[in-house]
Amino acid sequence: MAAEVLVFNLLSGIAIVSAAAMIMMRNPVHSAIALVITFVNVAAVFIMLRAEFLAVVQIIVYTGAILVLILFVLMLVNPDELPDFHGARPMQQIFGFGLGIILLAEIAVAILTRTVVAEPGPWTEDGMAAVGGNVQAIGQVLYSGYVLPIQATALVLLAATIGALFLGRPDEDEEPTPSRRTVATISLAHTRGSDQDEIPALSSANIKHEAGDRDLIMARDADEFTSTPEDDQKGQQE
Amino acid sequence: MNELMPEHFMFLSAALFIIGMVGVLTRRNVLVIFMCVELMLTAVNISFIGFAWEFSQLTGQIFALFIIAIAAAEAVIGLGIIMALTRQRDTVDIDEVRELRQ
Amino acid sequence: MSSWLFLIPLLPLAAAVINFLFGRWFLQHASQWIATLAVAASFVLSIPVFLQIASDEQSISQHLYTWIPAGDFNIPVTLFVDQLTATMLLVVSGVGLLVHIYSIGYMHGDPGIYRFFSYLPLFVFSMLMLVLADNFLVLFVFWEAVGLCSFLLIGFWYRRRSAASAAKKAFIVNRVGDFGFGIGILLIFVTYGTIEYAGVFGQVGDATQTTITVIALLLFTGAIGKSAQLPLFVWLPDAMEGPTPVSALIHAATMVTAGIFVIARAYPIVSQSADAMLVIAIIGAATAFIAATIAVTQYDIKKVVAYSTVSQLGFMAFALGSGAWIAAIFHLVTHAFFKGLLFLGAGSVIHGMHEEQDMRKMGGLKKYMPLTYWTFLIGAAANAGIIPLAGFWSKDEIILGTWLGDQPIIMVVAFITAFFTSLYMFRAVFMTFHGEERFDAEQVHPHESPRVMTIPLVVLAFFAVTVGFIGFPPEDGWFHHFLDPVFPGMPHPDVAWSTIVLFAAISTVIALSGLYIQYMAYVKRSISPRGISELLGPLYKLAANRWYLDEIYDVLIVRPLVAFSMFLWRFVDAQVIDGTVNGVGSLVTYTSNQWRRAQTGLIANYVFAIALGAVIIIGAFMIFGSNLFE
Amino acid sequence: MDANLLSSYIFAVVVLNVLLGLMAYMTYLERKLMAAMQDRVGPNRTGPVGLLQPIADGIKLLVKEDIIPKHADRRIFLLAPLLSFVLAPVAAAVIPFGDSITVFGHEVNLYVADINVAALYFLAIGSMGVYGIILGGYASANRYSLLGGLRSAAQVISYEIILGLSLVGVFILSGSLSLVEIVNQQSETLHLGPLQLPNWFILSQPLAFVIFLIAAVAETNRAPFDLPEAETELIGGFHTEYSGFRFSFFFLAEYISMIVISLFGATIFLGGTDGPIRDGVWWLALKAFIFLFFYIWLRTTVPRFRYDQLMGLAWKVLLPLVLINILLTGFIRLWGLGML
Repeated sequence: MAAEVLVFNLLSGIAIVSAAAMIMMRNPVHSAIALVITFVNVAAVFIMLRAEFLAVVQIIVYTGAILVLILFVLMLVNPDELPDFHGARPMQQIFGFGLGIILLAEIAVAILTRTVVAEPGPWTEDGMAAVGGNVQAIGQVLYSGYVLPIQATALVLLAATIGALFLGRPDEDEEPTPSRRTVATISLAHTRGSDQDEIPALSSANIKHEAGDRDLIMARDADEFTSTPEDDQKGQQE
Repeated sequence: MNELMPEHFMFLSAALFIIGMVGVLTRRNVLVIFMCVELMLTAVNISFIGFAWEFSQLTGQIFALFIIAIAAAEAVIGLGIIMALTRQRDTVDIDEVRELRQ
Repeated sequence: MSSWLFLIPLLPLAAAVINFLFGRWFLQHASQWIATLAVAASFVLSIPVFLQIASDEQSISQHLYTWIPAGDFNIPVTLFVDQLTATMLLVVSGVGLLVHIYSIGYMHGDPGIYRFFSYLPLFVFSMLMLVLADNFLVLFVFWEAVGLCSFLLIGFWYRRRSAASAAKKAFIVNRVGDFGFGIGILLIFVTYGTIEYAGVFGQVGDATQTTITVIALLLFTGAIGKSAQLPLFVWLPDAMEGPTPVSALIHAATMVTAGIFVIARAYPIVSQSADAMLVIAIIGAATAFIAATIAVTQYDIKKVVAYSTVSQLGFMAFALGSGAWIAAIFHLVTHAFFKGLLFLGAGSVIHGMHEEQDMRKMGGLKKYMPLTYWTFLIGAAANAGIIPLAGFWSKDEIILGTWLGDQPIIMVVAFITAFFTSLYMFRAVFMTFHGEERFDAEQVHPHESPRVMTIPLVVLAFFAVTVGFIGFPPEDGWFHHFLDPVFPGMPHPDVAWSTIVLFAAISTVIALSGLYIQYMAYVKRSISPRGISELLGPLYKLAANRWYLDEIYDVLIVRPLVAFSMFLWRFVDAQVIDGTVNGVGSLVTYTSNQWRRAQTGLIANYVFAIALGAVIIIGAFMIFGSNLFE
Repeated sequence: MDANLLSSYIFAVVVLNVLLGLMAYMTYLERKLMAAMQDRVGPNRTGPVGLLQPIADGIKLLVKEDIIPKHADRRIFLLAPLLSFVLAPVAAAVIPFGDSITVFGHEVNLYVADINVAALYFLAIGSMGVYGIILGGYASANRYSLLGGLRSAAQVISYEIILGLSLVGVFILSGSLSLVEIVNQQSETLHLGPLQLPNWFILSQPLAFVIFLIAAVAETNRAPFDLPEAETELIGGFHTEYSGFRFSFFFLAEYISMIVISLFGATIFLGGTDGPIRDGVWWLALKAFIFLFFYIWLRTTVPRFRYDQLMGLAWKVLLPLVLINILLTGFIRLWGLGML
C-alpha cells in the first residue's frame, strides 16, 4: 500500500514544516496559523491511524477552542509589547537548537535500533466495525474500564473553569470608596460641579438632613446652578 | 518502506515533540511558548494513537483522549495566567517575569 | 424479635446525638424528655428480649456490620444476648430509666441540662453496647466509652475545680487498669488468634496454664480499675463530685459493675486458673474490708455510700474468686437496685438540705422527708443484709459461697465486713434522719423532694425489697437456674438446709448487732462514738484518713512523675529537642542561602535544565542499555 | 480508485455547485422576503421580477476594486476570506440527501461520505469557520475589525458549546454519531394507538431543538446575533476593510453556512429526507427552506442583542437548560433500556 505511505508522508511533511514555521515566525499570529495547519494535518494522521473520533476531537478542542483562545489573547496584547524572536540571548538559542538536535539523534537511534513488543489487542479494523465503529469502541472501553479517571477529569475541568474565572476576574485593587457626592444642578451649559476636583464623600453626619430638605433650584444665572457645601451651610444657618 | 510502519508515526511524533521543545527553549513570547507546549502534547498523542493502532489496542486512544481533556484545562488556566500577567506587568516576555529570583 | 435488637442501644445514642447537636439552641429543657423517652423505649424493648431468653434459653445474636475487615482479622459488630447479658440489659436500662426520671427533678434549672441529658443517654448506650458486645475488642471500645462518659459526667460541673480534678483522677486511675485490660486482650488475640467470645472460649484449654493465669489476671486488672478494687479504688469516692444521679447510675449501679461483668463473661478463662481466682478473691476481700472500715469513719453522706459501693464491689469480686459466680451476679443485680436507691435517697436528702452533704449538720430529718427516710431505710437495710431484703439473700449467698469454695479466711473477713456494713449503713441512717436537728434551722428548711424524684425512690425501694426473691431459695432459686447455662461446668455442691439456715442466722445476727450498736450510739446515746474512736486511736485515724492511700500514691507515683516530667520539659524538650530542631532549621537556612543563587528567575533556564536532563537520561539509556525496550 | 470513491467525488462536485447556486438565489430570496415583510417591493428591475439580480450583484462584486489597507498583514488578509469560503460548504459533505440511486448501472450514494463521526465532523468544521472571521478582523489593522473578530471568536466558541450539547440528547437517543444512521432511525414510524407519528427527534427533543435553533443563528452570526458586524457600533465589524470579491467571499460563506446548517438541522431534528409521502430530497429541501425562512423572518423581526446579553444568554440560560435536557434524556434512555 504505497499510497498510504505516500499520504502519510505528505501529511507529516506538511505538519513538520508548518511546526517548524510556527517556531520560526516572528509574528505570533502567523505562528498560530502555522500551528493550525499542523494540527489539521495531525488530525488527518489520526484518521489514518483508525482514530476518527480523536481526529475530530483534536480539531474541535485544539483548533476550535484552544488556538482560538490563544489568538484571542494574542489580539488583546499590544503588538508593540511583543518581544523579538532574535532577542538578546543568542546562547539560549544555540543551546536550544543544539539540545533539540542531540535529542532528535538519540530518539532516531532509539527508534531504529529498538522494537516494541506487546500483545496485539482485539480492536482491529474488523473488531471496531463489529461494535459499530471507532466511537462505539472507545465508548465501550472508556465507560467500562475508565469510569474513575473520567470522573477525575471532569473534576479537573471544573477546577480549571473555576480557576480561569478567578484569574480572569476584574482587578479589585481599588478600595471600594464611599459614593461620591453628586451635586444636584440644573445645567444649561456648564456645571460648576464638574469643574471641582472632588467633592468630599458624604459622611453620615450630614447625610440625614440633606436627604429631604434640598429643594429644586431654579437657576437664573450660572452661579446659581450649583449648590456647594458652603451654600448648604449658609442655608442651614438661615 | 512500502507499508505504514511504526517508525513513521514515531518519527513524526519525535520531530513534532522536538520542534516544540526547541520552541519552548528559544522563544520568549509566553504565548508562543504556550503553543509549543500544545504542540508537544499533540506529539505525544500521536505516539499514543500510533501504538494503539499498531497493537490494535484502544488504551492509547483513551490516554490521548484524557490528554486532550487535560490540555483543555491547562490551556484555560494558562491563558488565564497570561491574561493576569499582561494586565499586571503589561508584557508577554517571559524573561521579564522573574520575581521568583528574590 | 432479634431483628430490632439493635434499637436497644441505638435509641439512647440517637437521643444523645440529638441533644448534643440541638440541645443548646433548640431543645434546652425539652432534651430531658427526649433522653428519658429513648431510655424508656430501650427498657421496654429489653423486656421481651429477656423474656425470650428466659423462655427458650437460646442466646440471640444480631450481626450489624463488619467494623474491621482486614484479611483474616475480622471484627464484626454483633449484638449478642445470653442470660447474663439479658440480666444486665434489664438492670442497665431499668436503673438508667429511673435515674433519668429522677434527674428531671434533680437537674431542674441547671443551665447545662441539655449537656447532662446528652451524656447520660450516651452512657446508657455505651453500657448497653458493652454488655451486648460479642468480642473483646468491641467490649474494650465501649469499656473505654463508659470511662469517657464517666469522665464527662463527673466533671459535669467543670467550673468547680474539685469536680474537674476528680474527673481527671477517675480517668487517669482507670487508665492504669485499662492498660492491663488492653494487654490482656492483645494476649488473648496472640494466644487464640481470635477475639470473639465464642472462638476464644471454645479453645481455652489450648493455652498453657501460665498463659491462662496471666490473661485472667490482666483482665482482672481492668476490673480493678473499673470496679474500684484495691489498690485503684481511690477514684470512686472522689467521683462523687458529679451530680448525684450520675453517682447512682454510673458509680453504683452499672459502670463499676462492668469489671465484675467482664470477669463473669470471661468465666471460661478465669475458671481455668485457680491462682488467678485466688488473687481475685484476696483482692476482693481486702477491698471489701478496707472500704468498709473507711466508710464507718466518713461524715459525708455520699462518701459513706461511695465507700459502701467499693466494699460491695469487693464482695462481688471475692465471690467470683471463690467460685460463687452466680452469687456475684445476683449480688450485682440486687446491689444495683439498693445502691442506686441509696444514692438517689442521699441525693434527695442533699437536695432537700440545699446541697448540704455533711451528716454532722443533719439529723432528725425523718419528719421533714418521710418518703426519703423510708426508702433510704429500706436501701440501708438491704445493704446491711437485714432479712428478707434483697441484700440479705445475695450477700448471704456470697458468704456461703466462700465457705463452699474452701476459703475460710475470706469467709471470716466477709463476716467482719458484713458487720462493718451494718455499722456504717445504720450510722448513716441514724445520723441523718434521727436524733436532734443539728442544722441551722434559720438557714436551712428541709423539705421533701418533688414527686418526679420520689417516684423512682419508691420503685427502687420496691425492687430492693423484692428482687432478692428471684434467688430464693438460696443456691436453688429461679435466678440460679436462669444463669446456669452461662457458667457451664460450675460445680453444684449440695448444700444442706441446715447449713443455709446457719449462715443466714449468723448473717442476720451480725447485721442486727450492727443495727443495735448504732441505735445505741446515735439514737439512745448510750455509747459514745467519740469514745470508741479515741479508744481505737491509730486504727481509727488510719481508717478516717482512708488508709493513707492517696498520700502513698502521691509520694510514690505522683511526685516522681511530676519531677520526671519537669526533667523532660526543662532538659529534654527545652534543650535537646529544641536544640535539634533549631539546628536543623539553621542548617537548612544556610544551605538554602547557598542554593538560592541557582534561582535565576529565568524560566528559560529552568526549561533548559529539564530538557538537558531528558537528553542526558535518554542518552544514558541508549549507551548503557536497558531491558525496557527489548 | 474504486467506483465508490469516484461517485463520491462526482456527487461532491454536484453538491458544491448546487449549494453555490442556491446561495446566490438565497440572497435574492432574502431581499424579496424582507421587502415583503417590510412592505416594500424589493429587487425588481434586473430580469423578470428581479430574478437576475444575484448575477448582477456577483458581477458587480467581481469587478470592484480590491483594496488592501496599507498596514494590513497582507498574507493573512488574503487568506482569511478564502478560509471562510472554503470551509463553509465542506460541512455539507456528511449530509445525506437520500438513499442510493442507480445511475448508468452504478449505485451512487446520495451523500458524499457516511463517516462514523459525522455530527462531530460538522461541529469541527463549524469551529474552524471562526478563523476566517477572527483572522480577517486581525489582518485589517483596524480596531473596529479587530473588535468584531474578537466578538466573533467569543460568540462562536460559546455558542458552539451550546450547539454541540444540544445535539447530545439526539446522540443519546439514537446511539450514533452518523447522520445516515440518525436519518434512518427517524424514518421509522411511531404508533401511539390510532395516531401515527414520525420518529423525528424534534418530537422527543423539543427543548434541544429550540436551543439548536438559537445556537445555529448565533453560530452563523446572523441577526439578532450579528454582533461581529454590528454596523451601528463597529461600522461593519470584521469585514470593514474588505471590498470586491474578497468581501463577497465572506458574504458567500455566511449564506452557505446558513444553508448548510439548515440542512443539518433538518437532518438531525426533522427527519431529513423522511416525509409523509414519497421520501426524497425534496422533503429535505422543504425543511431546510423552513429553517431559512425562519432566519429571514428573525432578521426582520428581532432587534440586535447587546453583547453582554448575548453571552449571558449562552452561559446563564442556554447552557443550564441544555445540561438539564441531557440529564433528563439520559435518565429516560436508561429507563427505556430498563437500567433504571
